[in-house]
Amino acid sequence: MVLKVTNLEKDFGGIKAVNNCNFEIKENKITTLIGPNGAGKTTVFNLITGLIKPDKGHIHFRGNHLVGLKPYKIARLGLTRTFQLIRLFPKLTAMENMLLVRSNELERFKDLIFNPKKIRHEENLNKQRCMEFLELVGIPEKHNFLAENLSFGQQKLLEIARALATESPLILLDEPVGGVNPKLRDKIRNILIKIKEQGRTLLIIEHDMNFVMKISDKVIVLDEGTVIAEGPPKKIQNNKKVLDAYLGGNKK
Amino acid sequence: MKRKLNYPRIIGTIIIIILIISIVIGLSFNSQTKEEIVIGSIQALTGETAKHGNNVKDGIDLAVEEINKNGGVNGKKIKIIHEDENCIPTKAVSAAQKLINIDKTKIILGPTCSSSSMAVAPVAEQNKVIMFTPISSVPALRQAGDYIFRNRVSGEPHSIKMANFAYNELNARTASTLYINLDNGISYSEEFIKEFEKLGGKILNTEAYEKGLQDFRTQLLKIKENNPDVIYLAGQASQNAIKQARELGIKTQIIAPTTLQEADLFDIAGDSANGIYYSYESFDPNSKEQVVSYYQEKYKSKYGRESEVFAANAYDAVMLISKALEKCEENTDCIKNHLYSIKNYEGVSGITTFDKDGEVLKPLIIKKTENRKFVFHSN
Amino acid sequence: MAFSQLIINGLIAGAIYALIASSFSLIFNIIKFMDLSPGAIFVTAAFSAYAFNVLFGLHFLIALILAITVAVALALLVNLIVYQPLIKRKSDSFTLLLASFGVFLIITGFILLIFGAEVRTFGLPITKGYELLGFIITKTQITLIVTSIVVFIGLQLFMKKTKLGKAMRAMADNKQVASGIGINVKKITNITFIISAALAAIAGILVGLEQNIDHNMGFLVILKGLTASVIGGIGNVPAALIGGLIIGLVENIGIWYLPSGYKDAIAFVILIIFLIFRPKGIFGVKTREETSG
Amino acid sequence: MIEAYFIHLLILIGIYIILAASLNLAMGNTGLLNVGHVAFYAIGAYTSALLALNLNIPFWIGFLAGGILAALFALLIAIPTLKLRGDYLAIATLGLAVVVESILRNWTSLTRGPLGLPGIPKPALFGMTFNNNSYLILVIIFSVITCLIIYYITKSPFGRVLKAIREDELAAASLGKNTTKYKTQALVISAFFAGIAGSLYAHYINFIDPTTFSVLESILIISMIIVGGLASVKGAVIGAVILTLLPEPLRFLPIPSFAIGALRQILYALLLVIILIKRPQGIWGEFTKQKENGA
Repeated sequence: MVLKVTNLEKDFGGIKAVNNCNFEIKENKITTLIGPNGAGKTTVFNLITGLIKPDKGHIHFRGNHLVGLKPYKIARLGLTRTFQLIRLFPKLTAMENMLLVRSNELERFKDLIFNPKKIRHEENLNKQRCMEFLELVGIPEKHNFLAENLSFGQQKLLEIARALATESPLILLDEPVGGVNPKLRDKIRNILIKIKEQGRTLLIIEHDMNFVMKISDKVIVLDEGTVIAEGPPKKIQNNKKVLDAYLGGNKK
Repeated sequence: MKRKLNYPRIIGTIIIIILIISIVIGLSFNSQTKEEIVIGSIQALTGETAKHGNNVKDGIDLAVEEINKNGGVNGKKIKIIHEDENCIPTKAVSAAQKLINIDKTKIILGPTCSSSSMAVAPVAEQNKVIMFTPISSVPALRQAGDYIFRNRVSGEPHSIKMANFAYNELNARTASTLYINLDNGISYSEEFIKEFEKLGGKILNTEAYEKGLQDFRTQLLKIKENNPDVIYLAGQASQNAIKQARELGIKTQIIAPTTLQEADLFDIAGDSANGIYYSYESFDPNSKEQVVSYYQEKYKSKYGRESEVFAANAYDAVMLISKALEKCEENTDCIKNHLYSIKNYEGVSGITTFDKDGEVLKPLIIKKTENRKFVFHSN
Repeated sequence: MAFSQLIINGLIAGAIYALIASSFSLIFNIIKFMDLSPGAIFVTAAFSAYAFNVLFGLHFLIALILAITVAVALALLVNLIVYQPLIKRKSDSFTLLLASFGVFLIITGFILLIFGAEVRTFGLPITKGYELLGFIITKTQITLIVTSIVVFIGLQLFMKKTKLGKAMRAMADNKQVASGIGINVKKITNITFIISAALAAIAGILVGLEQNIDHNMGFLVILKGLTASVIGGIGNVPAALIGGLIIGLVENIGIWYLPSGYKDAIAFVILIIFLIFRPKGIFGVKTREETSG
Repeated sequence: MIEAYFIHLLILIGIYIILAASLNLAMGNTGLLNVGHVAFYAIGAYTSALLALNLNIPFWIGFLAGGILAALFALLIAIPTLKLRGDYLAIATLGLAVVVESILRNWTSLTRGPLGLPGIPKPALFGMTFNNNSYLILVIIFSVITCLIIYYITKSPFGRVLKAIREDELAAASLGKNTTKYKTQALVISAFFAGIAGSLYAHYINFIDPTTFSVLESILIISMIIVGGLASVKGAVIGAVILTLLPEPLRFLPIPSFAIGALRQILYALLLVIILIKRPQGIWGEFTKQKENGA
């Protein structure tokens, strides 16, 4: 078990965005979080990554309590996320965008003075490692391009490559194929599966149903902030409660 | 990846080349033709002290025009080059370096602002160039070097004369000072306090005002609270203080050093500026002496307004230097010694004598403002 | 007796800062950048009023109107040539701040070129101020304070009641939404510049009457105006006027105790304290809540 | 000897290069809109001058003390001001520059206020005092070292984080960067070099007073990196050269003397506005890389 969320709750001015939400993520598996718009999916991501604090509930990640930790402390524990709206650094090159997630210890100012050789050496190692990830996502030739000069698709791939570059075991992907053409969607799916095979655990928010069904080992359905169903994709597909949630059936 | 011809970088380099070429062209144009004596002048032509800088420039131009009209010095015309320093020492030093090294001038008139004079003095001294300022009053200039002269009486004698006048003539026993927060204001105020307390008087408060300030009300209020017998108002741009004092109903007798007499005093302060006693170098714009009235006419015809003391000082400075040039051509050591030897020169700005530090000793008189006129009062 | 005079001194200085602050925050409200050019408009208006009245000998009221038109025309010109191209290119507000400083230097440079460095004055007769309830205040000083109060009330009513005022506030809140519901953004921006320039011009002329005019006085005045609008509440134009009065008072009371050399420093220390602890200012309310209320 | 005039200009350019390059580290690289850079310049100058005049500490220790004190002042003001953003940081630092200048002007017991500090000794080494030519060499060494260090910093991982903070501080924070610490370090390093420039200026002109360190000086340095190009050391150097040389040719043109001052101010401001409108990334701006890389 990598991540365990127990009776999580978050109230935004009277509206319960997340209400008594419980789920677990298995090691080395792809789990997707689905649900109609406003079901609280991104809020759950924000709660896990510490951007916002929950009113109630606990989040355990490999034995650590995440609630109350600052975002950059959670990131250092090995949990990284991508953003719905791509948060790359526009005027930095693709390589620089990736190196930024890796070189935390190299970036101290005192290292610059006391051990410049160590920095140059580790920088090269980082660069090689990042090239591998760029090759994995298929855009190695763009490493020197400014992020803002990449196409939308290439930026999506770079965002994934950057998440990989953190070497963190658990990656949270917020709509990795949102607004992407079908050819690229399949390409991203293969990449994500390859990443899982390399030992990573993925938690994905996505709307595209056939993408979800093809890629997920387990699907969790969220509606009005609570988990209404979870299990393998086939079981979820014809679960009555899930259809009601999506089709807006009889609201209690 | 081949670097494309980068259009903006070319503009950058072109701008730099243009700048350098224009400086070099400037140099060539500037070469000194044999029959001319070049004199440099560094004045504050912009910024808050621009008014005084331009006054000095007018005095210099008037004198140079006159000398050139009757044949220049030993047949050589004087060419004056004005540079602006805007009261910023770095600019003054750049101007001095240009005047000394490019225009090859041996004499620099100015600078106007004391901070600039302090910065230029070492440069002039090092290059054995005469620096003659008709206006900077910073006391430290006295020890700035052998080639450094000034024909403006520094703060000390003015304040001593006014302190005595206040204590003995006006029987004032308590006083307050309101001075401009610049070197001249500070030295006027300190010297006045030293002398007044030596005579047995008591100083109630000392208030400073910043250069360029227009609102003196709160400082005046502090002084009004203490109700001194006399207020010593020291520093240029003080007309508004007098106006606001009268507006605040302050009837205390105001006394001042030479900075009071500015052409626009009555335009700004109107009748409220009447009845003020102040010390002045013996330059009396409407004195009957031939040399002064002749100068005043020429000044008025050329500039349409009465000359002030700094313009008169500048005029004298040029005249003194032209006499020295007549004797020594451009040998600055000879000019230096000549200037030191000047005794009782009948200058427009008063009878001038130089002491061993290049400071000027001029007799001071007490004047009074009466129905919008600057009137002689006593010696 | 001294204390009431101190308050009046503060109000007189505060009235000047208040007028300039209102001119400053009007522009900030619409185009969200700190525009230093009202300082130059302030000086231009004072000098043109001086030129029309004293040099050309026109009646003071005509000179006043002509000076305001000159100031407004200059402000519109600046908006057209300098600010609109920058806004079109979506340059950040700091670039606009720097451009407005460049404009300030150019305008004051030209004034120096035309009028020279002499200090000018309208030459009004100097009379002892009226003596009432323990303090002394002159006619022009009264007009100054009254004008700033009138402008304060006027702006309050204008922004709340008139159609134009509401449109301005809508634009201040969210330009896209405003243009969405049919507000002609270009027209409103120009009108804002006109009102802002007029206010700066009035401030300049009144100061010209009260003290005297020189080409240097604009820079410190606009910095104080900026401080006032931050303290009052940058999103809220009438509040800027109150900010101005506060600075005037605190400065004058401050130098009663501290050496008067620290006058400007006092205003900027207040600015820094507000920026750190209460950037919204005293009355500043997030413009979103204000309009959606 | 004409070259003395050029040497003087080159020395000024050298000092302004250090100021522009150091400001570029904070403003161009990290996006800190610091309009109070002149305050660090002033502290460096006054520290070095006062140490030399009162305790006759030689320049070689004075300039370091100047840099360190300026850096400490930067650390002091960083904590409260660095949480401000954009324009608010700009006017807060502008306010700071005014406050520092008025302290210099009014704390007469320490700084002699407007009387300034005359007679600051020129640096000396083994009996040889640095004068014009030799001073130029000293300034060149200092400015080259400063540019190399700042270039090295901007190219290092540390510099990369600064650029990330400039681009999107929130995103940088979510990647685990303690942005306040990095911004403070950027400001402190930038202040250190500005302090050294102040000391170099004081020991060259041998006289300093509050008027030299007015807010307008800050705006001049900012214009240098805007004209030269934000976020590039080469840009800062070009900007410094152009804006220092710009007013010089005016001296040689036959303009009526009363107009010289006004024209100089108009010309300099006009160039700034034109560059802002026509070429926001400045003549040597780093953003030009964008065109090279974009296929």
